[in-house]
Order: sequence, then C-alpha cells, then structure tokens
Amino acid sequence: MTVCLQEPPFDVGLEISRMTAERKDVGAVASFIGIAREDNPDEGAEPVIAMTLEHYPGMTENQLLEIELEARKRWQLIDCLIIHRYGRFIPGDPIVLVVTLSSHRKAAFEACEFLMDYLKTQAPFWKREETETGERWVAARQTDNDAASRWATKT
Amino acid sequence: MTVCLQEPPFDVGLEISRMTAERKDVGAVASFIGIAREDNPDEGAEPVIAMTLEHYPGMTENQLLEIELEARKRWQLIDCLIIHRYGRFIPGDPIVLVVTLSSHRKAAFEACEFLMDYLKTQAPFWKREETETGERWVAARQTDNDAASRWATKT
Amino acid sequence: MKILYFAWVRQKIGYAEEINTPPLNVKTAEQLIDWLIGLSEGHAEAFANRSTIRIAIDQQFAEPNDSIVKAVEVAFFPPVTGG
Amino acid sequence: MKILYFAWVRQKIGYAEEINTPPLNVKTAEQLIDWLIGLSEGHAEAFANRSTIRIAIDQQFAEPNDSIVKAVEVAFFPPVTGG
Repeated sequence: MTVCLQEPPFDVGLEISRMTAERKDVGAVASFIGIAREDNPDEGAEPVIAMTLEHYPGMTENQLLEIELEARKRWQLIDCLIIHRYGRFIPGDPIVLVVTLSSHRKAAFEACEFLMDYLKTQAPFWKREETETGERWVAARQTDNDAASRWATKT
Repeated sequence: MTVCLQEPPFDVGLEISRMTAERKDVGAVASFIGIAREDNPDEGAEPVIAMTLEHYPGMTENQLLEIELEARKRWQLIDCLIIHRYGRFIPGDPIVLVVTLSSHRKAAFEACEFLMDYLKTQAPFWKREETETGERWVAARQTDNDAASRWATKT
Repeated sequence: MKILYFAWVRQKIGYAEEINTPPLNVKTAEQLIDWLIGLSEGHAEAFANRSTIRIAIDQQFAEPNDSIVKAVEVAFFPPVTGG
Repeated sequence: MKILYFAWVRQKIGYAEEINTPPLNVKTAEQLIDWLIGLSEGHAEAFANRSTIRIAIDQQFAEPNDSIVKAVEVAFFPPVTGG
C-alpha cells in the first residue's frame, strides 16, 4: 500500500512487476494512467502547450493516504498504489498512476475507478494550462463531481 | 486496435508505451491484467499447481476481434489492445492483458471492464487446473455471466 | 461435416475432431447431438447433460435449434472459462 | 494563524501565505473571509464569488460555518482539478 507525490515520471511496467512479484494470490491487476492532453474540448479547441499542476504540500499527502485507506476499507485489495506527479507537463506526459491488486477483477476495477474519481475531487491539485493566447486555470468539471458522488451511496 | 492470441508472455509497460508514444490526444489509459492464481475459493482451498488454457483455434481470434469491435462501437476509444495467452501456466503467470485508450477516463474504464467481461463469457477458452489430487476443468462462474449481462441493456 | 470437441467434451469422447456425414433428416444442432449419442458410449456420456453443452456453428455461437444444414464445422464444448 | 492561498486565489491575492491574527469575534471560516476582504483589493477580488471558494482547516476540507478558533492553518482555494 503506497502513495507517492513526486515530480519525476513513473514506470508502470516496473511498478506492476514490483507489486505482483513472488505473489500467487493475485488474480486481477487494474491500472489507470492519466496523461496530459493537448486539447481541452470543454474550453474549445485551442491546443494546450503545457500544464502546471500546483498542489497543497502536506494536505495532498494526507488526502492521498485517506483516499487509499477508504478504498481498502471498501474493497478486498491485496495491494494498491497511487503515484501523483506535480510540476509542469507537456501533452503526452503521464501525471497519475493508480494500480489495484485483488483476487477477482470486480474489486480491482471498482477500487481503481473509485480512487481516480476521489483523486479528481478530494486531492488538492490545481491545473493551469498554457496556450498560445495565454494561461488559464482549469475549471472543476461537474462530471467529476458526479462520478465521485456515485460512490457516496455505497458507504 | 490489436488483438493477439499467443503463448509467450507480454510486457505491459512496453505495450502501453507503444500505444501512447507520440500521442497528444490520450488523456486516459485503463488496463487490466488477469493472472493465474494458486487458490480457487469457489472449489475449496486446494492449491492450484498449474493450469492449462485450451482454446478453439480460428474461432478464438474471430471472437477477440468481434469483442474488440463491439467495444469500439460503444465507446470512443483512441486505441485498444487485447492479448490473450494459451498453454500451461503456473500461479503468478499473467494470462490476459486488456488496454484501452481514450480522451477521458470514463470511456477507458468502462471499455476495459466490458472487454474483460466479454472475454470471460464470449471467447472460447477453457481452463483445466492441476492440483495435488489431480486435474479438473474449471466450471463457468455465474458471476461472470452476471457481469457480462450488465452490458446487454446498454446496446 | 467437421465436428469438433473441446475441454471435457473432448476428453469424454476421446478425440478432438471427426469428419462425419449425418443423415439428411439431421437438420439442427440438437438433432445432430441426438444422432452423435448413438455413435459411442463416449459420445453418450459427453452429451448426457445437454444444458451444460455449448454449440458453435461455423465458429459462431449457436442455439440447439439452429440449422446445421449448410454448416461446414460444428463444435461442442462446455461453457467458456477464459480471461 | 497561518493562512494559505492556492491557484487563482493565490494569484489574485498576490502571495501564497500570510501569518495573521484576526480579531476574537472571527470564529468561523466564513467570518475569516469577511475579515480578509478588508485587508486589500486583492483579497476582495479573490473572495468576490464565495461559492467558488473551497476551504481547508488544518489540512482538512471544511465548510464556511466550521470553527477556526483552534485552527493553526486555514487555506482557501478553487475547486480541485487534479488527477
């Protein structure tokens, strides 16, 4: 069970290998990688040159740990990993990695999706995008709130 | 858009790198790895020494292609990959890999889960497990049928 | 007509494949099973519990009532357990 | 009390952090905002649309009515957009 807040990139193959090495009880590994995109369809088609992810040092780590704890309470996970980067990214750069290990795929999939939904709404990160015409803070998405609130009824 | 039916192992990190390389439109990569487990709780705790996956040559490839096509019809996928192995496996060996790429995470997650549910029920594979006391064919799981039938209403 | 068997259906029958020409009145997958049962004890045993048998006609999943009249390849097997 | 600002709240105020001692009658996060607004034009601008402001008290998400009386650190920021 690991959460990492870091600037450097991560290696998804390596992380999954580490987590599954020597294990015979893992039947399912679900993973998700969030990547910086060039376009932001919500705000028109103006290409994004780069984005900077600001965060709240201290609180971010706490929230990542709380989100991870919540997932482990709700699902039978053998292991799980959250790596969230901060700093400046160009389109194509991976920003976040979530990996969940379970005996069966349902728990692995659900926990992975839950973790992403909660990261989007519960972790203090803010995105600023650079385009040719300037910079702008990315607005929170209602669809992210809706996605996260799906899980509230299951508590 | 690739489907592979193969005996050799796969490298999830390499596959994801290949699929995302040079792209600026991918925001979400969901992946799933199915791994041979030692225990089969459905049939008691007798440890599994190895398992052999038999398939229907010709039909298997067709079904993988059809399942992949169905996922691409239902979700806006930038790319997707199915690798399914056959042959003899020991606990810890990866058997199946599904990777889905999309702009947003909802499509990537849903398509990945759909592909796994359909692989479990629509692809002609049969598992035979070896234990200390002998061999047995793994029975189909009702939970797999239930999981697959969730998607039927969305057609 | 090529008839294929997989998993425990194959094991009970004793081989994976046979080329056979059923009589003209055998028109559906179900009727083909009725006819195959007469071929050997292994066939009878393999098809003893029909609700557990799945069918593919020319590599497409099929139902017991589906026609095999134009089929080149018919396969019988247990419910699939891949993934 | 340490007061932190992030993202465009920080930009409008002009700095990321201030140490301040609000008067004793400032007991909730909402009242703290009322008081901060008087400090500078930047503060007033940052808090102009309060429904878009999120609050953390001692690094826990909080509501406008939550008490800040014992708080060591209060943060104000827009809705989060990570992941």
